[in-house]
Amino acid sequence: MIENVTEIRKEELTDEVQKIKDGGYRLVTASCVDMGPEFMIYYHFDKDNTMRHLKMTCGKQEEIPSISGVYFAGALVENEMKDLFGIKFKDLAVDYGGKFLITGDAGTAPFASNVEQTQEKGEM
Amino acid sequence: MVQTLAAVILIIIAAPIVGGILSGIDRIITARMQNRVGPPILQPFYDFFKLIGKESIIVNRFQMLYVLAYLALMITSLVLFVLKQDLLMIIFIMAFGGVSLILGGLSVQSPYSRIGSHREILQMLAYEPVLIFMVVGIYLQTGSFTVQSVLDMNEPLLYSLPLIFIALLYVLTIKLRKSPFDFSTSHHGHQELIKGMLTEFSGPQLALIELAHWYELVLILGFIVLFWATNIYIGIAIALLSFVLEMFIDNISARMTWKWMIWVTWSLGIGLCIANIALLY
Amino acid sequence: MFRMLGNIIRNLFSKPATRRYPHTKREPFENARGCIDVDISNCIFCGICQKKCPADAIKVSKDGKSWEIDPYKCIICNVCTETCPKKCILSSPEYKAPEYQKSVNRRIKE
Amino acid sequence: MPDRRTIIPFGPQHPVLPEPIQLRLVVEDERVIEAIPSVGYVHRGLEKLIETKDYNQMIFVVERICGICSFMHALTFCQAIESLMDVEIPPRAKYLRVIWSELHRVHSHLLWLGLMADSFGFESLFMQIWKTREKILDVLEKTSGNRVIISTNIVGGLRRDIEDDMMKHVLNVVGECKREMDRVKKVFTHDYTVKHRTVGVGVLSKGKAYELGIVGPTGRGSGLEQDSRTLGYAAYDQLDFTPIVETDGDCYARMVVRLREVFQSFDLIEQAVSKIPKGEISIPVKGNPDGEAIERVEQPRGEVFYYIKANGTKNLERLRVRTPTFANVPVLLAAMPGAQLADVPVITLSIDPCISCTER
Amino acid sequence: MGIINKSRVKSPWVVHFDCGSCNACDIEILACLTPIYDVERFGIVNVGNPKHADVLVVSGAVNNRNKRVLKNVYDQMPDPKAVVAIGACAATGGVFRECYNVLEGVDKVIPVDVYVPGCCPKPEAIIDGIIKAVEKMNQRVDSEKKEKKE
Repeated sequence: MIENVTEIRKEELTDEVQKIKDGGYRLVTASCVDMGPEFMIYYHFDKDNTMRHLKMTCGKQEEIPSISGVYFAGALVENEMKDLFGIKFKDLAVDYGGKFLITGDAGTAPFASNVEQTQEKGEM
Repeated sequence: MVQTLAAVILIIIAAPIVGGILSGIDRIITARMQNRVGPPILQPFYDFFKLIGKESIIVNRFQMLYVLAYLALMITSLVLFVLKQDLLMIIFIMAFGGVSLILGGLSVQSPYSRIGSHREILQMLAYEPVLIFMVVGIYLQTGSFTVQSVLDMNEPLLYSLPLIFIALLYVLTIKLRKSPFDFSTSHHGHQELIKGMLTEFSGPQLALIELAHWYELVLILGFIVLFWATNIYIGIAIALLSFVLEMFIDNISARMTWKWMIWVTWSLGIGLCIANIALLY
Repeated sequence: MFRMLGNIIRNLFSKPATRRYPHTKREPFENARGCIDVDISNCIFCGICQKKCPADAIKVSKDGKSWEIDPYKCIICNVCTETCPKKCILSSPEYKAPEYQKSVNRRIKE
Repeated sequence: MPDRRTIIPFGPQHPVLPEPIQLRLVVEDERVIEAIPSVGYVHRGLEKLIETKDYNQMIFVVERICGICSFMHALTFCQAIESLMDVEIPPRAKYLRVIWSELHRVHSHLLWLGLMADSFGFESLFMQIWKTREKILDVLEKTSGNRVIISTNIVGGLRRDIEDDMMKHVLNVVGECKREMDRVKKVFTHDYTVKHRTVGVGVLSKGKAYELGIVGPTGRGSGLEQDSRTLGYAAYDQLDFTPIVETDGDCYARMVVRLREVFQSFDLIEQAVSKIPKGEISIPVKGNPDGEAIERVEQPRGEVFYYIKANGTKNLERLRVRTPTFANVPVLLAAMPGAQLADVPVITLSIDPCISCTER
Repeated sequence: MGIINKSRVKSPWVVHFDCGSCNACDIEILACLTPIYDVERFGIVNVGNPKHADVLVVSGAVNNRNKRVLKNVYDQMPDPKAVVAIGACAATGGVFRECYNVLEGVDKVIPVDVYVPGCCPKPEAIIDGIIKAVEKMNQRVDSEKKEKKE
């Protein structure tokens, strides 16, 4: 399992990230996993080879505050997540409007499986 | 009269062949300096005929006009040089040829060829004064501007104008579009302006530009031969030696910015010329 | 300015390092991964290679007794040669020559 | 006066960049005001392949995310799966992984040094560096079968071994390349024309670099001490090395960092070859991974970050790759304004962009 | 005319466009220029400008965004031109065939003359491919000339 993960809610995101930035961490990246009914988003930070993670779950249509205000580099990661998962972000620093990685004709949000994922355990 | 006509026709046919072979040798020696085998000697001619055979994409009507003007002016300036006419006129006709190529580059909308043409103007700005100083030097030495007067001198020009000769080497580097100064358009593929001024020319137009470039090469080497006019073979030897020197300079330096070029050619080039002329008095 | 001069002069007077490719072909290293083929005589058409292939380039049909690989899909990773129980898929170090049309390499066992 | 501004598409198809990235440069007579990168020309969406291919096949897909750092991608993926299934690979495999990744780093840095020399118009240097690089590629082909994509990594160790006589061959090729690089080293560091084109170009201060999260040689050129090899994965904890750092953060510093790292990699290879123990090179691994894992490895361009979520079946549930160039792209937005147009290719290449890494 | 045909074979100018490749094939194409393989012996020059080029060397499986750029580069090239598809990705999409953003291979967008298999093909194979493409281009031009004569 991944150690020192702190579970947060959507509202605390920006000031939690601000606290981490004051702690001298740098943003490694953010990863989004499609858990079927909702998304689980990790934010990974690193300082001299020790990592800290923020874990957050958000609904498919919910809007999430962007961290590009705190970490400018976060804007690229969030644009990618907007493209691939269709997550909507509030006040993104640089907004490519869903045209960052894929053009329209490759289907919107290819990574998000809108249909319920019913994957049982064991052999496929 | 018939004799001069024959000489003119001979030159118009012989010059591109000599120019082509020289640039072929240039590509081989540059390749050997990079430990590669390099293309066959006749490669420039293969490129030339292949380009003639290509379909020509006309971007706008004036492009072909400018290219033909560039070629015609280069041919006339070479012919005048061979007929031992007035040097000043030769340099002005050469300048008009250069300007018509620049207008060809500017007549197209693409930003690359536009910025390439701006840089070509800067290059002309750099080497025109040096050519004019050369002619002034010759006038002070021989009392007239014509090529004939240089040939009638008893002792070679190089003894009296050594510094101007060095400045002329800068001009040769710029004219041959060699490495420190090849930022308007360079033979090597990987240039930030792609082909700079020549980006929009293609097919036959590019072939004619290459042809005119051979004429220009022979003309500039002709200027260098002038510096040892008494014994023509030594003159030609000096010209070829400076040609090889250009290849060395090309292979040991990176491409510099145009600010550096203006600073170097104006300060060093013109400084040398003025020093030389001051020496003559 | 003249740092590179030494290298240039050394290159100029030393033999060019070019390997004249079409005349002198360098024989390939012995365990290089060139292209895949099968000796069909002892293939039992089990289809393990078809399942294991990352690029799905192999098609095996048990009833038609045919083994087929598309060299333009194959990424030459040699997984099939390692997983084949009968060890009848061979990887030759010689690379496959370019062609005008895409072709499929099909072997049928009589 | 916006009218004097021209917008130059430093287009997707450009001779200086081997890969398509479009930089729309807002230029005011040869001075860059703003650079807007637009990417997506190489996006294949290969992270979605985990649904159709099982984790053993995914090694070969993950390796082809980027041709120049392909070994490290496979290494990170296999280490993540090994940590999920808590498999301990034999020590010889650890050393072999170090040898191959350092050979791969040398080939990637030499490639970059050649392209950098080519971007500021120094063709003979490009040819000289790539002639040395061909020796390294021959070694890679002899040991692993393919010149560029060395697919010798599997979960639980390696597929190929380097015997002793091949190890001796590797050592004397490394010695040869070290001698050749000594001849060329002076040109990069002391040649007047090279310094004129790189010193003071695209400066990035240490604070700005840390704030933007810059990794790898680009960050180390600005003074950041960050080097993922100090994490001690594979056999790096048994080898002694210190991250190479320069401080003035311009293209020249980044070039010198990579040049010194080539010699550091030569030295690491020699250390690893002298310390490599005997033994087999892989352990058979049964079953499927389950749970979440994070893995970080030092690629030639910087720290690559893998997040894998597996649910016990053959197919993984989520594979998230963040490659170093993705973290270094903000340098283009920060260091480009104010630069000359002639310096745009030099700055773009100074972060060693690997666009196929950025977009997967 | 004989001389134009002969010189077309002897000086093929190449422009390289990477549409979605993992850049292993791109660096092998660049490796062809280096001293060991030195394609300049055959007159092959890597010009960066489609307007000057005869042979378009494409690597990588085309994706939805760069298919328009590929078509645009192909249309900019003056006639007689040839296309060489390098590597498994350019031929059939290779290992990324099932990805959602990938169109399988270059021939879905532009007509391809020569396919060079391999992932990634060796520089020798790339040199073979370019020479074969130029020969095919020459035969096509000759046959067109013969039709015009009848």
